[in-house]
Amino acid sequence: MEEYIVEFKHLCKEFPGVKALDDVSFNLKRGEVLALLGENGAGKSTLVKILSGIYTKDSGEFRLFGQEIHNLTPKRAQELGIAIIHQELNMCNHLTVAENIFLGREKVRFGMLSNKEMNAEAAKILGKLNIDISPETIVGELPVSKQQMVEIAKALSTNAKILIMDEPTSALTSREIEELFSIIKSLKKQGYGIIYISHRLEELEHIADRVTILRDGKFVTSMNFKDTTLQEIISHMVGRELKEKYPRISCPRGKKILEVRNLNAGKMVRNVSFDLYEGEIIGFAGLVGAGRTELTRALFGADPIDSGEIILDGKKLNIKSPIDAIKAGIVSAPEDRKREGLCIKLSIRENISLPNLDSLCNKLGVVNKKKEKELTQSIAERLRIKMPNASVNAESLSGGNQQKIVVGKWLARNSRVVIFDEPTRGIDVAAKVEIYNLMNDLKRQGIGVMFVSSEMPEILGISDRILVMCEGRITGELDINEATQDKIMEYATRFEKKEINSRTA
Amino acid sequence: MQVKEKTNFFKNIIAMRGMGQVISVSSALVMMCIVFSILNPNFFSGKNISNLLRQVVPILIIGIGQSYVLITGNIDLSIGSIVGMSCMISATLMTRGVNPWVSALIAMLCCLGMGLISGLLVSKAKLPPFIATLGTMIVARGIAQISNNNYNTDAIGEGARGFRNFFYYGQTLGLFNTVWIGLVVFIFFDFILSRTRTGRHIYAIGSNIEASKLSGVNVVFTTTIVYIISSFCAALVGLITTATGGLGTMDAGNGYELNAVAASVIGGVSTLGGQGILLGTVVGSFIWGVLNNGLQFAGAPVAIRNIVIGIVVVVAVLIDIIARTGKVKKAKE
Amino acid sequence: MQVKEKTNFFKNIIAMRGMGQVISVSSALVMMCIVFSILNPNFFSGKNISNLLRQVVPILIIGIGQSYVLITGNIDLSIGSIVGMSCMISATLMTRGVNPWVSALIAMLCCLGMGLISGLLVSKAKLPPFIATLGTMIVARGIAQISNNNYNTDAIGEGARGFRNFFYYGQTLGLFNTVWIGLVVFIFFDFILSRTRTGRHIYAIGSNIEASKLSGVNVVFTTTIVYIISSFCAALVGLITTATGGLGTMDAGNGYELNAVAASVIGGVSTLGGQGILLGTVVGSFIWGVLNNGLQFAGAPVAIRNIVIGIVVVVAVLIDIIARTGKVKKAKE
Amino acid sequence: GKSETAGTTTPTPQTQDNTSENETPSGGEEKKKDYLVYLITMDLMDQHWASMDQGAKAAAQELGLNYKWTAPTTGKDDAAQIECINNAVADGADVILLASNGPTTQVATLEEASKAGVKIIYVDSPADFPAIQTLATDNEKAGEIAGQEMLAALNAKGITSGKIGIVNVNSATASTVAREKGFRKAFEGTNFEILATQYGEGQVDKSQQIATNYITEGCVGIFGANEGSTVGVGNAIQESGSDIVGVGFDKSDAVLQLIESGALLCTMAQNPYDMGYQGMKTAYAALTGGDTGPEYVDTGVTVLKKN
Ligand SMILES: Nc1ncnc2c1ncn2[C@@H]1O[C@H](COP(=O)(O)OP(=O)(O)OP(=O)(O)O)[C@@H](O)[C@H]1O
Ligand SMILES: Nc1ncnc2c1ncn2[C@@H]1O[C@H](COP(=O)(O)OP(=O)(O)OP(=O)(O)O)[C@@H](O)[C@H]1O
Ligand SMILES: [Mg+2]
Ligand SMILES: [Mg+2]
Repeated sequence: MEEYIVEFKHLCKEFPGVKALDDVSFNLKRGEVLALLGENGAGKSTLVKILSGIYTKDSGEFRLFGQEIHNLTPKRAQELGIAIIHQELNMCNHLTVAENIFLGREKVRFGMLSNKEMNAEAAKILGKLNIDISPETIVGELPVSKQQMVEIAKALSTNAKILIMDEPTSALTSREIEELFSIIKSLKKQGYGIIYISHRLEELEHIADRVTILRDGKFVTSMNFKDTTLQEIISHMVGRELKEKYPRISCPRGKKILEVRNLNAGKMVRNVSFDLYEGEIIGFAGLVGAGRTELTRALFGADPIDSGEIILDGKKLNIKSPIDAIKAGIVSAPEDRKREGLCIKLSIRENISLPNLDSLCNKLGVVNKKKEKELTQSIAERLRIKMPNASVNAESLSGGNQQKIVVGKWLARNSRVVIFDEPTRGIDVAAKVEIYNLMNDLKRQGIGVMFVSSEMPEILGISDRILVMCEGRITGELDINEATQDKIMEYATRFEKKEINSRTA
Repeated sequence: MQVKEKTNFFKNIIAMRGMGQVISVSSALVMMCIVFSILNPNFFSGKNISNLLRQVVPILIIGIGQSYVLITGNIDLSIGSIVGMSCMISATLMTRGVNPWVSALIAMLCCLGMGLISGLLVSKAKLPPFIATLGTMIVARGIAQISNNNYNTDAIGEGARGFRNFFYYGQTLGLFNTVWIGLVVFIFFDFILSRTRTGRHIYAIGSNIEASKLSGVNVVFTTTIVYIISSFCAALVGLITTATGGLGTMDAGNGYELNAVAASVIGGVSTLGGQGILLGTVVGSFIWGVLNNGLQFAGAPVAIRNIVIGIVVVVAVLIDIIARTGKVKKAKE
Repeated sequence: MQVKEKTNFFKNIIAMRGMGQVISVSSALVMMCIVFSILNPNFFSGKNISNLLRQVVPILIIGIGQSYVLITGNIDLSIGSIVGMSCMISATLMTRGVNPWVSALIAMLCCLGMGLISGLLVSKAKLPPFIATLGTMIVARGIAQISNNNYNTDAIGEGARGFRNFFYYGQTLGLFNTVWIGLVVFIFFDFILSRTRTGRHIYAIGSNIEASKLSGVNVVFTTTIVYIISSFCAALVGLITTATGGLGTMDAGNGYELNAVAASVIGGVSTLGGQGILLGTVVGSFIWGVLNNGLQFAGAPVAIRNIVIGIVVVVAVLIDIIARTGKVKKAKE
Repeated sequence: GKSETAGTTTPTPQTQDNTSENETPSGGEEKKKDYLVYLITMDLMDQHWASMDQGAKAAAQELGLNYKWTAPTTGKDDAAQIECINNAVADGADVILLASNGPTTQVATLEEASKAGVKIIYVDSPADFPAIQTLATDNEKAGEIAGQEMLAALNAKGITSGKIGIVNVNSATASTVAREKGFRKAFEGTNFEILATQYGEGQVDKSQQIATNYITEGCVGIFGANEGSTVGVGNAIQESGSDIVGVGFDKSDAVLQLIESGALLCTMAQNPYDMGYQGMKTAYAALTGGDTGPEYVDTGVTVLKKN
């Protein structure tokens, strides 16, 4: 028998109305990377939350390093050597990077916090991970991707023996992902056991030793990665064959919908010009902090525009707020669902109907509940949102299903341009395909689609044209036929020369 | 079939969001009523019930205003002072011979103006609501004071008899007019909050202001409206106060802002925004009203009265929490 | 080199977290002082300054307590009543012949007990802080009332002279003892908040309670401690009140809870938690204290005084927001 | 002299048995109808009201009447006091002893009560509605007396001009506003400058701060309009060690000590205990058809000075 450091037997966990885990048995060896896979809501996060003491199991057995464990708390789990990087960011936004990293185990000398020491150590940890952030930066001021890296740094700094990563790469770009993989490889060599959860199946070949697959809270199979194929994994996950991972359709290019001329907005959108035609999806590629999100925010009226023109269907727009943009027909699904996308305390129905109330209300502003129910129902079906019913809080859905709501709420409108900012972040393969199909649908209807993504394969797989951004400028345009990952990377790293910077300074 | 539909109807009501707390707090209310009527049977006399209803209405109305503000995730500390302002302005005008109804209208408009200022300070100038409304609270009290040159007004007199009957002393269909006013205010604002677009926007802002903005909600407008509504409710209570006392007093409404928060929160409105229903606020204001009325009837020694009130307020909300924790435990088994 | 280090030192202070608001609000304070001393030169007399300092201390101390609570994202409404409780219990015991210091100690312990209850209600029973402390607020006021059987106490008399000198009348090194007490309280609690683990955890809880829990922060313990600290501060002010008046009054501290919030929020402590420094609270309490003192010296008509206070409070915070918006604009260019 | 005055003013309650009026059935055995008398005061906090309650309670026990004391729990509040009256009527009160918040506020409510057959007696502050009897202090007159006392003391010291400060409760309390009015009247035609009134909400520490500021401004005399204000004024004068003339209202142990020590010149002592006691006797007379006496009883003020 092999030596397991984590052993689960017949684990069950139920939430009101949902059996999140149903008789799951699973284990982890020293020095291996176990990929835990499954569709949205399969129970992956629930499983690792039990392992890290956040949830308590309803029944079943659970051993760590051969020892039976009862009454695990987060603190106890940490002491036992378990570190977890959560799917949802869990940072104290008002504290600095170093303060977050050492939260709960601050270094103290004579009863006083030794900030210098902690800052130095944090800098060391960040340095090891090649993360270019000052330990004294306030976390709330960092972009999501940087926050994610801090979270990783925090987990690694606990000297854990078991490391759990719940979709660590969903907010990262290629370069950072590579850094992360080399770290994972070295940790593996040092004998760490790593549980790795991700919906980006392409990543697995770089790191995974074994895969364990869950479906609807049940254990499906566990196998060595070498002995299987992606195709097989996917069919185990979704329980059926998935035809195509990137279903591309071709439409004739129609007339020009959107024309952006010399747009400037803040520091991160500089002189941006591009056109968007009927029947196409434009992909926006770039490294993190390239300014893609800022561009979408400026177009959507969420950030003020300094200069430049936005012309929709030949008419010059004056967009001052999202309300103007939505009225004109430009809508946007933002990247950070918790912060910008969802009202988590409201029901799924209320979230979906929020931007559509104008069409759901009569002249007096009274909501037509019947219409609202129908709308929610049709969108939930179209996106296959997995939910007990539409009246539950958006909070109780799994991450992927939450993302579907963020996208889904815009589908009922006759918009001209739909902006998707990282729409597939944290979504399982099958759901991704649904989102791609959705974009294709829009494309077919003659609606312009802007698709911001940091995942090269999907950008290459779905877009008709790719614009690459770097430091707020568009540094290159690639037709899909000529685009490759290398070419994108080349444009994405066209930083302005240093002497220009020093001259302007 | 008929029966089944009925059960479904009740099930639906129970399943309504926010109803859980309303039900458990209502049970606390019922318990209180039982205890009080054992202590003094007069408590359940028709006369007292009718009295009690009338006494609860002012708290209920300001509670509704405060609930609106709380649901957007803000707070309105100026409520009490606006009551005073409405009371003083209307009474001053009446004693100077202005028609009572015109006086009431002018007072109302001034108060809505204060609400507008609070709203803009919070939504436009982005002041923390605590500071913005602390400011308008102090200013509104100041306005109440200068209205009649730092004196309470004289009696508003015979000319205002119709006004006083309408707002306090008169009865319609066996109930005091005040009670009808409370009922209309509740039904109207409950409808707005639960059935209309503005209501949805109010919940959305309280739940996630950023997401609401990005969904096309006009946050500045909605937030301002909410403060105006809260001022409207306070001004209405101010008019009731004028009618009740028959004169303007400068310290009318003093401290009501906290009573309003209490009524709201006891009934399940969260001070963090996004949660709660007005029915809860109604139950919350009854808890408050019954406590004050009941303790007098019970002849409780004055000295321990406050202690009892404090404990009951806490216990009423605790019952809900225990009920819910119990539910979670049951679900686990 | 020397010069450069100095500049760096100042730069560091300015760059300190939360310092921005402290600086802009301080400038509002300076402006106020200038206006007041133009209106009445007596305002800047040595005698008044020394007086003013002593008058600010109680607000400063309760402000510090409230700031602790606000930084964890909660609120303490019971502060004012705890002041009353501390005042009444200590004075009652003294008039019954108990040694003044022992009386003070007993009063302090009772108040810490109330703080413990508030803390547990919030952290353990998970009551909304508004309700939990509204409950303890009312109960504590009730306790103040029954302490001496619903009477204010008699004078605490000659035996308590040392006690009164220590807390109010005495001077040390040319400053009133009260001022020294305030200084010690500020230094001590500022140290705790900015330099110790508990302080760090207080900020973390206010910033993200879930993340704090997951990082192994003992949320129940820390939250409870914070309420106990706030009660400690209130109890201390209660003792100062006893020493000041020389008797126990049942309504001592009435309304102080909002003053404490005002002092905190003016100085940059967020009611949403996670933000603020105690130096800000100090400046905030000076704004409050100087306003009240200065307006009396300016001989401002009572009627418009409240309007002035309200506007100044709002403007003081507006200055900060404008300063920051200006900064943002500059950064963009 | 001190102990004598203090004895009458701060009634020492016999704590064993007077707390429960449930024991009154023993009085009911005398085959009297079970009468219920309510005392409704402005608030619960002031010692003044507590003394009144003591007086009323003592008389009720002597006479075998059922008796309840109530007032707004939250502080002085007109609407809340009206509720108290309505509740008392609903509870079946036969007589209400009322310390009315204002002269006109309660009139309409009292009309209703009176229609329901409830008899009204005013204690401390009357309303503009006919009642069986009013037992009160003439506040304006008392305030004028206070002013005259201060003026005399200043003149005796040879001071004929200077600033004078007033510490009042707030501008909405009719009784203390009347006292202030009377006080100002006494200074009409003199060379003294009376500064803008300051309000200390009747709280000792606030009032004391205000008085301290007055002293810094160079006042020669300070007037406190109620007990809390007076203690604050006395403490501030005592601390300053100067010979500023302090005059106040109400008597309590603390006020008397300040007079003893010379910090205060004098205080205008009211008689709340008598108001309660005599008011209850009148109530009994009205219920049993006895003689209710004159319509207005000035319970008067006594000027208490250091002997
Ligand atoms: N706190 C909770 N309350 C109620 N239901 C929950 C809760 N947490 C999870 N669930 C439910 O449990 C199921 C499993 O959720 P879980 O988060 O483990 O999925 P997942 O596999 O991590 O999905 P994803 O890939 O989308 O993150 C889902 O149906 C979800 O709705
Ligand atoms: N150097 C930096 N330091 C701090 N914050 C930065 C920096 N560069 C960018 N940001 C912030 O990062 C956030 C995300 O970056 P941005 O949206 O510009 O990049 P993006 O191309 O959309 O990247 P992503 O892949 O994360 O969506 C923005 O809020 C931006 O203000
Ligand atoms: Mg998950
Ligand atoms: Mg982005």
